[in-house]
Amino acid sequence: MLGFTLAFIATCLHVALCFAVAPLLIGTTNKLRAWLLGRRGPPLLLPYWHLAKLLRKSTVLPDTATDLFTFWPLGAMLAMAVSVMLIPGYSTGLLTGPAADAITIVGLFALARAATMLGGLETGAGFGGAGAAREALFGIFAEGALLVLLLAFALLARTTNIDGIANDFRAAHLGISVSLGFALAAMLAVALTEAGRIPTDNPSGHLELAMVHEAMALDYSGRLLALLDYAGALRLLAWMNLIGTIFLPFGMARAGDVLSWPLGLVLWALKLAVMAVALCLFEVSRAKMRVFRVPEFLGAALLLGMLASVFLFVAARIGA
Amino acid sequence: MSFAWIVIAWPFLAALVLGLAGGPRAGAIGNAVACAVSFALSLALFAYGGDGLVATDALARLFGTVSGFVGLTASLVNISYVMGDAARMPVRRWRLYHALFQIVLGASLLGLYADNIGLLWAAMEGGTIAMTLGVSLYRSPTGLEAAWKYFILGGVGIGLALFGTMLVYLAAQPALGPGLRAMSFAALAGQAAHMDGALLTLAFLFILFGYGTKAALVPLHGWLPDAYAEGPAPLTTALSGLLINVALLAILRFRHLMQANAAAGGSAMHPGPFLLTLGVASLFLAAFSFSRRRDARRFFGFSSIEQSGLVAFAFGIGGPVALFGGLLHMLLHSLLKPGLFLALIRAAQLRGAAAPGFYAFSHLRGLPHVNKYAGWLLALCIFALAGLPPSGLFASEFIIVSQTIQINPWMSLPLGLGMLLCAVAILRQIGPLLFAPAPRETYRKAGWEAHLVTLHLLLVFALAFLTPPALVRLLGQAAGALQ
Amino acid sequence: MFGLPGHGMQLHLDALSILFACILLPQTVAAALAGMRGSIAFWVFVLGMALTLAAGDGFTLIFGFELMSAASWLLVMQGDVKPATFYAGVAIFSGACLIPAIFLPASSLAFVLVALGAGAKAGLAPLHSWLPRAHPAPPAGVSALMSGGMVKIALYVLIRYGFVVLAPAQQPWWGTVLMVAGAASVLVGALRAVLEVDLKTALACSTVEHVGLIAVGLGVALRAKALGDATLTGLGLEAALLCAVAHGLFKPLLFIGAGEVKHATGTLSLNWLGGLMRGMPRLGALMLLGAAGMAALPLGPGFAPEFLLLHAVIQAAAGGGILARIGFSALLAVLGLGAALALAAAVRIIGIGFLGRPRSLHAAAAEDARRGPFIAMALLGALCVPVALLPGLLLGVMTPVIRLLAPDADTPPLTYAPLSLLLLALLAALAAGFIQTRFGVRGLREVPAWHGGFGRPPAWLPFGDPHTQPSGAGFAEPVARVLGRGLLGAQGQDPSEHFLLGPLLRGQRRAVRLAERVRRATIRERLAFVFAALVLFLLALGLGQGG
Amino acid sequence: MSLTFSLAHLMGGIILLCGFLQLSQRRLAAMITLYQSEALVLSAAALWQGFAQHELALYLTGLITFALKGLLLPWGLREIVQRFGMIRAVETALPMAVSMIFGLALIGIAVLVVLPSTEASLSLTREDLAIALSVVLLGLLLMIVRRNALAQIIGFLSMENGLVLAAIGMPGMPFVAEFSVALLVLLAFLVVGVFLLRIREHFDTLDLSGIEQIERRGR
Repeated sequence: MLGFTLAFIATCLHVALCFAVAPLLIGTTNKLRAWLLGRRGPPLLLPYWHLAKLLRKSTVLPDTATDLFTFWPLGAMLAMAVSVMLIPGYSTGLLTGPAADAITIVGLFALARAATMLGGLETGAGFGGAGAAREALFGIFAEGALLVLLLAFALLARTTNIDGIANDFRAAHLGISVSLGFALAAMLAVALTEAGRIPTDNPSGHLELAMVHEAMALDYSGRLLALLDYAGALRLLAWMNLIGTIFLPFGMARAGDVLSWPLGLVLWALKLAVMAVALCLFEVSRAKMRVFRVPEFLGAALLLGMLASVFLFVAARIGA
Repeated sequence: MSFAWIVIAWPFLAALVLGLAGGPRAGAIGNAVACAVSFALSLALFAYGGDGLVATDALARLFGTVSGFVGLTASLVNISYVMGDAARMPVRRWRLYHALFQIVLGASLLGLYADNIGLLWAAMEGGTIAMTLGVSLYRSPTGLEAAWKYFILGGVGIGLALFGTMLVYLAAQPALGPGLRAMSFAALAGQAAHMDGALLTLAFLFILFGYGTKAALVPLHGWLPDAYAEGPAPLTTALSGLLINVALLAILRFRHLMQANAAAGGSAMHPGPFLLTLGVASLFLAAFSFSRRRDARRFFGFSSIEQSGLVAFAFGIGGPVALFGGLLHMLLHSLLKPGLFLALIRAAQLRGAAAPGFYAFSHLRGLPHVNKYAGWLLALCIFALAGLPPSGLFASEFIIVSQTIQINPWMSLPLGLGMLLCAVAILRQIGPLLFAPAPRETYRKAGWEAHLVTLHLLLVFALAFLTPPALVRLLGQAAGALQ
Repeated sequence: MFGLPGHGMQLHLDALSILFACILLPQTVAAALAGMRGSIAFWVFVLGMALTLAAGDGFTLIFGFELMSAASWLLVMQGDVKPATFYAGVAIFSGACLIPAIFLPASSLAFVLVALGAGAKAGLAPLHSWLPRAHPAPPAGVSALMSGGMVKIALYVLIRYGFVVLAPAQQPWWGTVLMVAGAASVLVGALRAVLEVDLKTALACSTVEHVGLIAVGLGVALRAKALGDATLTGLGLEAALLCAVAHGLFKPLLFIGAGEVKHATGTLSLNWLGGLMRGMPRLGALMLLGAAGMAALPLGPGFAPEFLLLHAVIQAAAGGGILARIGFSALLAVLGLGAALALAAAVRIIGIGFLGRPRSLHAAAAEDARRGPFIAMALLGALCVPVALLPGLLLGVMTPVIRLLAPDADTPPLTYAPLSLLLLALLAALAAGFIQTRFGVRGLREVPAWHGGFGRPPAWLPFGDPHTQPSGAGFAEPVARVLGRGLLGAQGQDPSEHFLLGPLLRGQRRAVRLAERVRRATIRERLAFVFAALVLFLLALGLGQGG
Repeated sequence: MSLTFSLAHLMGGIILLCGFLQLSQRRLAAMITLYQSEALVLSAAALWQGFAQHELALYLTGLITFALKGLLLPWGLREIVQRFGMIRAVETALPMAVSMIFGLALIGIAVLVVLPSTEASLSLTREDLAIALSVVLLGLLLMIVRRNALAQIIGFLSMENGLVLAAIGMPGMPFVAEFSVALLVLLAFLVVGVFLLRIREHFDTLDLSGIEQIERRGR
């Protein structure tokens, strides 16, 4: 009973923190990027004000849109929200843990992607359609690569449940193995694509012809745009949680004992910060690539993923 | 003087009368009446039976009845055919035509009932001559050419068959000695073990080529498609299938002699390979000849080649069940094919005239626009020919294929491929026939003849899937005896 | 009594046939409602499928199977004569493969024949090229039943023989064969589903993909069964059967919907549709549900099978040698690509066909689905809901079937809980709603859309210039550019047509020419044939007896 | 008895020789003459067999053969040749030498097939059978290598002679006379057929390769 209560509290804490922190993460990355580019950059809390402003603005409905126009942003946001709830952040053993199957997560990402694409096609505007088409193209390779990656982790942890993987990796101190290196590289590639960051997409770019995610949101305004932006923030957080849980599982708290929570929380914040920094460093050091280079980029990730699982086999054979 | 003689003699008498008197209409009606009588007689034969030269067995009676039935329906449709076509020929030739009709029927009955191989040969010869005259009846250049082909090839076949017959007689000498007994199927079958096997094999070869010509097995088929396409349809298409039956049964019986001799340790070779070769050749040639046919009668001529090839194949596979399948297939096909041709004649009449040259598929496109019943009936007949369920042929083909698998697995490869190609080629014709847009024309009555076709179709279905146990027993015993 | 002369026909029902009968029933009702009630051929078609399921002996099985083929052939021909012949050829081919397989003793040859026969009828690569041609041809109800039902019947035969009848001779590589064929189908089917512009053809291609998924599941199970891996067998079978059930619901739904679109707009080309959600909202909603199933999205009917299938493959990759490892990770990649392609195809159908602006006046003037078809679709949609939300329950119901197919298979509990996901989503929605009501303003103001800077269209284009929004082909263009050229070649032709069908047709043409030469022979030449044959046989005889 | 064999044998040989020589002839007249001599020898053989076996049917056969085939048919054929002015040489499908080599090969095959296959049966008919078979095959060959209808008919006739030769060789075979009559009917039809076709002016030549009407009209 106590265990359940604790788990319940931990879960609520996790959910609350994630939802609260997500815009801050965006703000942080923007700030960091600005600094790295030698500018002052926007205030950290700007995303919150932005969301609040959008909520207060009145929402316009394009005359060529159908009744489902308002549905897509909500769908995208909900899908991302659920996946954020599922992916463990600072602690393992949450109530949502059992449902946090990696494949379910992939499915939820796909759901969010589908909703965004449909939103882009909604008004029948050229840019939205182009963005949706490109998103579809990226998604094809990203999903393939992601599944192959999961195979590597599943083989190591003998489960496909993220929570289980986290537990397993935290317990068994896996050294730096070749396969995990491959897996990490591939994972990062997929994450960058899915989260719509450079080099595949430019979150702060506003050249319509080059946009992917932005293009699909062109016709949205007011609270609907707020939903979309928030979904974007959640997406970034979800990916960071995912990478953190799998590759940096050390120090994660256990829902069972309260004493491990503080450390878990601190470490979680640190991990997020580190990942944000790394992300910004990468982004400022790279240029956005042409749309049709992206499949090659992701194809390479897919092969890396396969190599990872193959190397796992070799490692298991040679007992390394 | 046994009852069988009456059954056989009746059509010839009728031919005499029809040949000497009566105009087209009277002749047609008289012809129908005569056919009805011989159908009744062929049924009665089950009760009485024959002896001596015409000691018939159950199989012969069965197919005799089929011949009677086909003759009857053909003669009924023939009435309207003659009505529509009377002006094309002088009265004399209509008399000849009806006489030929009866002669062909009589010849096929004689060939079926004959227990004597010499008599069988004579029947085949008579049939050949009658058919030749029938094919050339319209005196058109194509008709004469077809008749000429028929005659040359048929004549050669008859000659070879006679040679084979004499060889059989000679082969029987050690067992039966000189005299009539050495020419009686019953006696031969009884003594097959003691016959000169090597000579018997040679004899079978000539028999196969002789009667194989009549059964239109490739490469002996040269006469058939043209002959089918010329001459008055009721005679040269609907009725001519009967002679094919006679030929196939003859081949079956001679095959049995050889088989029995080989089985009893005689020096005869196994008849299988010869039959299988011709059967497969027929299947494939037919399959590839279908696709460019324009004339429906020629098209279905090739399908007859395919079917007799299939039956020969079944006989070649051997074994009681395969023979059962072959016989069943013969039975069903000899009911289905005339029905199809009757439907075809009716369709051609609905589209204008039923004389040769009016049977191009292009004439028949979109037939349901003229008459739904007739159109779908024809389509059903063609469909049934392809051997997909619910067509009756499916049952027999299923048996044949399954037996092939169990007895001679590798032969099932060419068999399956050939049947596949043939079926597809046949099915191809249905689409345009049913669904092609037709020139707007007045809706015309199907006429009572259409019901005859329906009757044929129903019979094919019923005999295949609701087979009366008596028939199963009959065919089973025949197959067992002739295995 | 009816049946093979002297034998009759035996009927026999067991869990497997009952399961497939259950798959068949709703779509039959739906198709009947969708306007096929009056057609005799349709009911013969259904009868054939039922007979195949109820068959207790080989004859009945083939009889029903071929009856089904024949009837569906007639129905296809009513729609379009051209693909009908090709279809008939494939149908008879599968019959010609199955009959021998039935009479052969349990052996690998028999299995190969079954795989060829049933696979050809199910549209399993590389024998699938007929399916995208034949399935769209007939009226919608028949297309629905062909895609949702007939294909399943073929798979039923495959399962029946692969798992039950031929079990004594089973080999691991049987499963591998199925997996390879399945993977190929998934890839080709899904890719073509994205590229095809015709709505029904795209749906048919997606059927090829789903058949591939089922085949992969069956292959995994078959291999595992032969290797004696109980869990994996159970997983694979669960995946395959659940996929069959789900596909049997949402695919007919989509096909009937496509039929209604055709009826309302007169076209099925995505390049001329668009904005249908406005004119036909009820239909659009149901199509959305079906598309969610087709794209295997979570909370949709199609996700649970995909989930199980991926789990099965991952688990299979854990065991076995290096080759198995590489093979299964490649399979996983293919499945991932396939899933994402299916998603793209579904998004394209909904987004291009039902959202956006109408691309033709017909599309603009479309009226909602007629009563019968709508009821049919509603029925199927309603049945989709339990499949989507209670897959665990369904699997529990299926256990007898799995027991029948693999007596020692154990079925692990499903770790995908749609209801809990739904609960979480509801919570999030509530939170969002609360925030919205607390801080936001409500209300929507309709304004002219911003067409990316295009000028206002002329008055005679009430919905704007169709060419300023992406077309069906345009949406698929990036995929075509990246994947299509690679997999389907420059002209986007299906490999099986290019490498399989083409050569066959050429050979047939050559043979026909030869046959014509024979037919054109003069009398003398025909005599020469006879004579040559006679001499040859005589020679054979002489040598046979002399030596 | 041996005299019976040797005589029957001799006649058979002569018939075979005639059949073989027909292959080497280009002119119809010569073929007809050869055929006539063939038929005459055949009738003699039939009569001799009848005498040897005391069979009335064989006598009858011999007489029929003599009257119809020995006299009537040749006359008819010559009539046709006269009427249609076919005195010039007939064109052949194969070179003479080749067709004659074929003929030899056929005789070889006939012997090969018959001699081993009749060990068990009565020695009397052995060679007779071989000869008859070769005559039949030669007749067929003649039908194939000649482009002229009349020549083909002559081939048919000599083939039929071979049949009758075989028939009379059979010990105590019933229906021999009937068979020969039936065959005669066939032949009569053949000749009359040619006559009719010619007279009705349907084909301007009897060269059969010229009458492929069906190719031009519907298939």
